[in-house]
Amino acid sequence: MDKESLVNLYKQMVLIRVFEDRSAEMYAKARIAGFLHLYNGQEAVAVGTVSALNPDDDIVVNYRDHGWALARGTDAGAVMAELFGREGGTTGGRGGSMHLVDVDRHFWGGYAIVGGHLPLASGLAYAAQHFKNKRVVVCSMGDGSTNIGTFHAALNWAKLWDLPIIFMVENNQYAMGTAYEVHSAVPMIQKAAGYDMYAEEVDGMDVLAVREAICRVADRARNGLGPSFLNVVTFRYRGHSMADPDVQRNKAEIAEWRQRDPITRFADALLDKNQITEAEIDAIQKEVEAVVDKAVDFAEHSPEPPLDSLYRDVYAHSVSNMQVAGSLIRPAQVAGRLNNGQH
Amino acid sequence: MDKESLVNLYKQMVLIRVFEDRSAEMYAKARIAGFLHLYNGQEAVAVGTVSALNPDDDIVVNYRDHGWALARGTDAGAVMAELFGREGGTTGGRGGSMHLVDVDRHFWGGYAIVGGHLPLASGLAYAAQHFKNKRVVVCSMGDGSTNIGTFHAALNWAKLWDLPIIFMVENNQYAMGTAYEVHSAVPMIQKAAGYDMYAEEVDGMDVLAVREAICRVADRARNGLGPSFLNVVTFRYRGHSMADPDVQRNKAEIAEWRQRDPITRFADALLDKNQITEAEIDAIQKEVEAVVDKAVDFAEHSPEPPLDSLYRDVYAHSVSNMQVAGSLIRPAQVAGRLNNGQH
Amino acid sequence: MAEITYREALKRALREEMQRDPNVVIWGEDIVAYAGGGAYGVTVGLAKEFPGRVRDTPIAEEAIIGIGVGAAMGGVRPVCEIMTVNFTLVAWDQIVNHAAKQRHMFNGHIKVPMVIRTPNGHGRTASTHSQNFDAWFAHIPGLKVVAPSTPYDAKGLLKTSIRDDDPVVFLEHLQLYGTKGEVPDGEYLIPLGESDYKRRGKDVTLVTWGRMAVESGKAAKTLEGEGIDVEIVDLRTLRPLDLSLALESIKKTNRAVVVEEGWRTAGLGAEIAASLQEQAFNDLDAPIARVAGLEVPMPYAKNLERATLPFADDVAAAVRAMMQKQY
Amino acid sequence: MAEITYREALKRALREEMQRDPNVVIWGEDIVAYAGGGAYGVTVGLAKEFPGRVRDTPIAEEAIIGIGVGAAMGGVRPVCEIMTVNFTLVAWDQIVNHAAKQRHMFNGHIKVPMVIRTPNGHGRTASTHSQNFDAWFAHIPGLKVVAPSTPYDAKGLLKTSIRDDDPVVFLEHLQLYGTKGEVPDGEYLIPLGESDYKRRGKDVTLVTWGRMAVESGKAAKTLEGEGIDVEIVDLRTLRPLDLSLALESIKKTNRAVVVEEGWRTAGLGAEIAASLQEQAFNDLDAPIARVAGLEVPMPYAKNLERATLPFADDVAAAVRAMMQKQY
Ligand SMILES: Cc1ncc(C[n+]2csc(CCOP(=O)(O)OP(=O)(O)O)c2C)c(N)n1
Ligand SMILES: Cc1ncc(C[n+]2csc(CCOP(=O)(O)OP(=O)(O)O)c2C)c(N)n1
Ligand SMILES: [Mg+2]
Ligand SMILES: [Mg+2]
Repeated sequence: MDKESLVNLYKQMVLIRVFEDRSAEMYAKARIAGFLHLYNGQEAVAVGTVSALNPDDDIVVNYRDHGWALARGTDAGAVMAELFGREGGTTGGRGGSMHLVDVDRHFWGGYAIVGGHLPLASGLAYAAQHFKNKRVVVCSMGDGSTNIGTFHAALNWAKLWDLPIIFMVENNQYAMGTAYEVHSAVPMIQKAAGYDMYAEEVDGMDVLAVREAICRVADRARNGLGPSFLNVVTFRYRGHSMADPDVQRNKAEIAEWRQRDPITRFADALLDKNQITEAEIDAIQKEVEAVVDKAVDFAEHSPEPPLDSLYRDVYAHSVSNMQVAGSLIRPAQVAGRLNNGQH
Repeated sequence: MDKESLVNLYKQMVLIRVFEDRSAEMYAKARIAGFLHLYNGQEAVAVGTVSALNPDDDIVVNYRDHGWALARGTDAGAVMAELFGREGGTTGGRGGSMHLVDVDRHFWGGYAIVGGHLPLASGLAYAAQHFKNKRVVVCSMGDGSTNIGTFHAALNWAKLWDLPIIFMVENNQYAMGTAYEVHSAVPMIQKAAGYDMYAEEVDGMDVLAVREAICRVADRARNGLGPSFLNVVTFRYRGHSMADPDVQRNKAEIAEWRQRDPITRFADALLDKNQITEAEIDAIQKEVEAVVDKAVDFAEHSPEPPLDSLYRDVYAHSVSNMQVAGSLIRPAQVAGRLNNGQH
Repeated sequence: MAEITYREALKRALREEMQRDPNVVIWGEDIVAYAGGGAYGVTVGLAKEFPGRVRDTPIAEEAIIGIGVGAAMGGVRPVCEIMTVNFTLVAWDQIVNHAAKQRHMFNGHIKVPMVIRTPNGHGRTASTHSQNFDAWFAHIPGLKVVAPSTPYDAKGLLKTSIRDDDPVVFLEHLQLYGTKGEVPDGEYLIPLGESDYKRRGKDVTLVTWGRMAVESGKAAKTLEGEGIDVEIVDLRTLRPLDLSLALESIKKTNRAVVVEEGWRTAGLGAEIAASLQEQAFNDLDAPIARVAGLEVPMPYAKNLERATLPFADDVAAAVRAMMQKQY
Repeated sequence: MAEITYREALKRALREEMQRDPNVVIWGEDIVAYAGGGAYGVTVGLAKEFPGRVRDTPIAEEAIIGIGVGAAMGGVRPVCEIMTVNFTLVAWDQIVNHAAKQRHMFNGHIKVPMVIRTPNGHGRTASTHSQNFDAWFAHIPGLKVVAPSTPYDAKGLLKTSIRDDDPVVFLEHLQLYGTKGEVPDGEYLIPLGESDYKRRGKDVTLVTWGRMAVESGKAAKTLEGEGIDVEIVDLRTLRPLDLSLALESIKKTNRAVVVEEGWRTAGLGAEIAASLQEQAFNDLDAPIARVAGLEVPMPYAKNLERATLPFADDVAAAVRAMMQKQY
C-alpha cells in the first residue's frame, strides 16, 4: 500500500474514534436517545475490511454500525443526523443509531435482532451469484450472535450453495455483560468446523492484518470457492451501549486491551517507517475534529422528519387502493395529529 | 448378552416390521388417515437403543415414532388405536401417528415440527441434571433435521451446560424426497465438530452395534461427560409417508439396502451361533402376528373419543373461572354440537 | 375459457411470471425431487422448464425466508414456498422483523419484492399441522396478505403478488388445491386490496375468505331453499383490508356474519366485526356474529377434527340463528 | 403497606416463589452479570441469593424457551426471561407449537408449568425493538397471558403464574418498571382470568390493560374536570379473557372505548370490541371505539415515535368524540 492509502486508513480510524466520543457527549446532552452502541476499540475491523473491498461489494452488519458507515464513506453529518433522529439522517431519522444505511455504497444496513441479518446477507450473496456480478458480501456479527439458530441456518446454506460471502465475527469477547466462556463452549474458530468452511483467526487490533485477511477470503469468494469465516479478535472500550454501567468487566482487562489500541499502534508503525510525521498526525486530528464539528452542526440544524411522512414507505406507492385500505388501517383518534398522512 | 435377551431383540424388530406392514394395510383400508410415517428398515435403531437404556431414561423422537413406542414396551393395541384415532390410543386419538407418548415408560413423545423437539430434549436433560437422578436423554432426529436453527441452539447449549443427552441422527439419507447431498454440504458426523461434541458413526442396520454405541455414550453422560452425537446410518424401505409415491429414489438403491436388512441379518447371526432355531423364528413370527392381530382388533373396537372431551386439558383444571373464560372463548355456533364441553 | 384446478391456476401464474421475468426464482422444501414437484404438486414440471431457477432447500424456514429477503434486496424476485403455513412460525422473526420492516425502517432505500407461498388447511394432521394464522399476518404493517378462494382469483392474485414490490404472504389452501373453476386462457391480473362479491343477496351479508368463502357458498344454497337470500363478500386480500363492499352490503341487509376458519379469540373475524360495527352502527339490526374454529389444538381423531373446524352447516346455523332472533 | 416499584414487586414475587419451591429456576440473557442483574434490573441480587438457580444463557431465544418447555416437562419450574417481547418471535414456534400444545395434544400426560417473563414497551428503540404482540399471545389455546398494570397486580399475578401448571406468558412493561404503588408486606395471590375495576364511573367504560390502563387513568382525571365520569376495567389477564366486568359496566354506561397500545388491525382491542358488541348489542348507545397504535414500524425520531404511540391525550380525545357525537 502506498503512503497515502496508509495514512488514509489511519485517518478513517481517527474519524471513527472522534465521532464515537462525540456521539457519547451528544447522548449525555440528550441529543441522542434509545440504544447507542459505540465502536471505540474496534475501529481497525471496519476500516481494514472496507479498504480491501470493491465499491460494489455488499456489507451487512449489526447495530454497532457507526464505524462501518463512516469507513464506507457515508457522510458523517448524515450519520450524526440519524443518531439525532433528524430528516438529514441516513434513514431520515427512522432507524436511528442501530439502522444506518447507505445503499449507494452497498452498505445494506445495521440490524438489531441478534443473528437476524445473517440470512439476509446470505440472500444478498445469492443475488451476486444469480447476477454473476462477482460481488462479495461481508456479514459482520458479534461473538454473542453465534449461538442462535439463524447463525447455523445461514452458514450451512451458504456453504451448501457455495455463496460468495464472508462471515466475520467481531469477537470483542462479550455479549452485553456475558463473557465469551459463559455463552460459548468452544473456541470461536471451531464454530466454522461444522460447515467445513474456510476459517482464519485475525488480530482485530491491527488494521493491516484485517485488510490482508479480507483480501484473501474475498479472493476465494470471487473465484467461486464459496464462503469463509473470520474470527476477528478485538475489544470494545466502552460498555455495551450508553445504558451499560459496565460493572461486569474488570478494569485491568480493559486497560490491557487499550495497550493494543489499533490507532496508536498503527500510528507508531507508520512513524517507524517514516510514512507519517507527528505534524501530519496533529493535522489529521484537527481535520477530523473539524469534520465531526460540522457533522454535529449539520445534525443540530437538520429538521425533525415531518409528521405527515409517517406512513410513507410502509408500502410501495404503486399499490392499488392503498388509500382506501390506509383509511381503514388508520386509527380515527389521530386523524387530527397527522396533517395529511398517506400510506 | 444372554440368548433370551438376544432373541428378545429379534422379536421386537419383527414386531415393529409386522406392525408397520399392518399399519400400511389399515391406511389403505382408510382406518388410518393423515400422515403415516413407517419405520420399515430402521427397526434396529430403536430396538438397539432402548435395549441399552434404563427404564427411567428419557426418549424424545420425531413423528416416525411407532418403532420407538413398541421398542419401549408400549402396548401394540394402544399404538394401533392411536393410529385409528380412538379413545384407547396413547393420547386418546388426539395426537395420532406422529404424537405417540408413554410417559410412564419415559417416552416423551413423537414430534412433528422438524427440529422442534431438540430443545425440549435438552430441557429434559437439564431436569435430569437439576434432580441429579442420573437419567440420560436420547433425542432422535432425521438427517434432514440437522440444518434448522434449533439443531444448533439445542446442541450448543447442551455442550455448554454439559447436559446428559445423546443426539442421535437416524440418517436414512433422505429428507422426504431430498437426498442427503442436496440438503447437507458436510458428512453428518462433522456436524458435531462445531460443538466439540463426542461423536460416533454407527451401523444402523446392526442392532448390536447400535446397542453398544448407546452403552458407551450413555455411560459418558451418566458420568458427567456431557452430550454425545451419533450418526446412525440406516435406510427406510418405504416412502417418506404413505402419501409419498417414492418416485425419486432409485429402486436399485432400495434393493441394495434391503440386502442389509437388520432383521434377516440378525436372524442369520443368531442362527450361526445357534442362539436361535428356525422353529423359534417361525414361532416368533406367529406370536408377533397374533399380537398385531389383537392390536388391530383392539383398535377396531375402541370407541371414538367423546365429543365432550374436546376441551379437556387445553388447560389444567385448577384454573380459576376458566368456566367463564371458556364460555367466552367457545364459539356460539357449536354449542349444540358439543354435549357439555368444559375447558 | 377452460375449467382448471386451483393448483393448475397457481402453476400457470408461476410459469407465466417466470417466463416474463428471468429474476423470478422459486425455492422451498421438496419442490423439485419429491413426488415430481412439491408436497402438494404446485411446482410439478417447473424445475425442468426453468433450469437452476427452481431449487430444493434444506429444512430451515428461517433461512428459506431470510435468504429470500436478502435476495429480494439484491434484485432477485424470489417466490419462497413454505410447505404448510404451520412452518412459517420457525421463520416468524424473519417475516415480522425483517421482510416487513425493511422498506419503512430504511426510509424507502431498501425494498423486498418477494412472495411467501404457503397453504392453510387440515387433513387429520393434528395440532401442529392444522393451524391458521391469517389474523397474525394481517396484523403486520409492511406485509401484504392474500388468500384466494377460487382458481380465477388464485391465478390473477399470484401474478400481481409476484410483480408487487412489497413482501406478500400468499395463503393457499390444501382443501382448495383440487377445486375447479373457470380461468381465462389469456393473461390477466387482479389488484391486491380489492374484495369481491361471490354471491349477491338481500337478507344477510357473509364476510369471509379462503376455504370459508367456499363453505359460505354451500351454506347460501341450503339457505336459499329456506328462503334466506345471502350475500357473500370475499375479502381476497387480508392486508390491506378492503371492507368497502361489506359496508355497502350491510347498508342493504342490515345483518352480517363474519366467517373464518381459525381460532375465534383475536382472530381476523374480530377485526372485521369490530370495524363493521364501528362504521355501520346504525345500519345494523343485529350484532355481528362470528363463525370460527373451536379454540383447541386440532385433534387427530376424525370426529374431534370435524367438531373443531367450521363448515357450511355451521355457517347456515349461524345465519338461521341471526334471522330468527329479534333484537 | 409500603409503596414499592413495579420492578421491586416482580423481584419480591420471584424471591418468594424461589424460597417456597426449590424447583423454580430462572434463566435468560444477561440476568446475572449484566449491570448487576438484568437489562432492566428485575433479577438484581437473585443469583447470589439462589446459587445455581439463576443463570445467564446464550443468545438463543428458541432454546431459552424450548429448553424451558423440556425442563418443565421434567418437573422443573422454569421462569424464562426474554429481554424484551420483540425477541419472542425468534422462539415463536417453540411457544405456539410446543409450550402451548403439549398438554392437550398428549391428552394430559404432559404438562408444562413454565413462565415466560418479558416486557412490552418502547424508548426510542425503533421498529424491531418497540413492538406489542398481545393479540398474538391471546390467540393461542393452551397459553395463559397476563399483563399487570400496577405493582400490586404484578406481584400477585406473577406468584400465581409461577404456581400455575400451564405455560404463562407474563407481559411486563418497560414504562411501568419504575412506577410505584402500594403492595402488602405479606403474601397474597391474584387469580388468573379476573379483570378488575381500576376506577368507577358512570358515563363511559374504558376496557384496557398494561400501560394503557395507566394512561387511561390519567385521561380519566382530565375528563373528570370536563364533567365526564369514566369507569376503567383493567383486564389484567388477556387469556383467558374475562369480559364480565366490562359487560356489567356497559349495562350502566352504554358506551365503551377499548384502549390498547399495539397496532389496531387485528389487535386484541378488535376481539374485545367484537365480543362486547355481540353480547351487549342492546346496551350500546354508540359503536365501540378503539384507541390503538398507528400501523407503522416504530420510527426512532422523537416526534414520529410520539405520534405512533397512544397516550392519555388520545384516550381523552376518543372519549370526548364519543360523548359528543349523537348516534
Ligand atoms: C434475538 C435477540 N436477542 C436479544 C437481543 C438483545 N441484545 C442486543 S445486543 C446483545 C448482545 C450481543 O452481543 P454480541 O453479539 O457479542 O455483539 P456486540 O454487542 O458485542 O458487538 C443482546 C443480547 C437482541 N437484540 N436480539
Ligand atoms: C419445520 C418443519 N418444516 C417442514 C416440515 C415438513 N416435513 C416433515 S418431515 C420432513 C422431512 C424430514 O426428514 P428427516 O429429518 O430426514 O426425517 P425422516 O423423515 O427421514 O425420518 C419435512 C420436510 C416439518 N414437519 N417441519
Ligand atoms: Mg461481543
Ligand atoms: Mg431422513
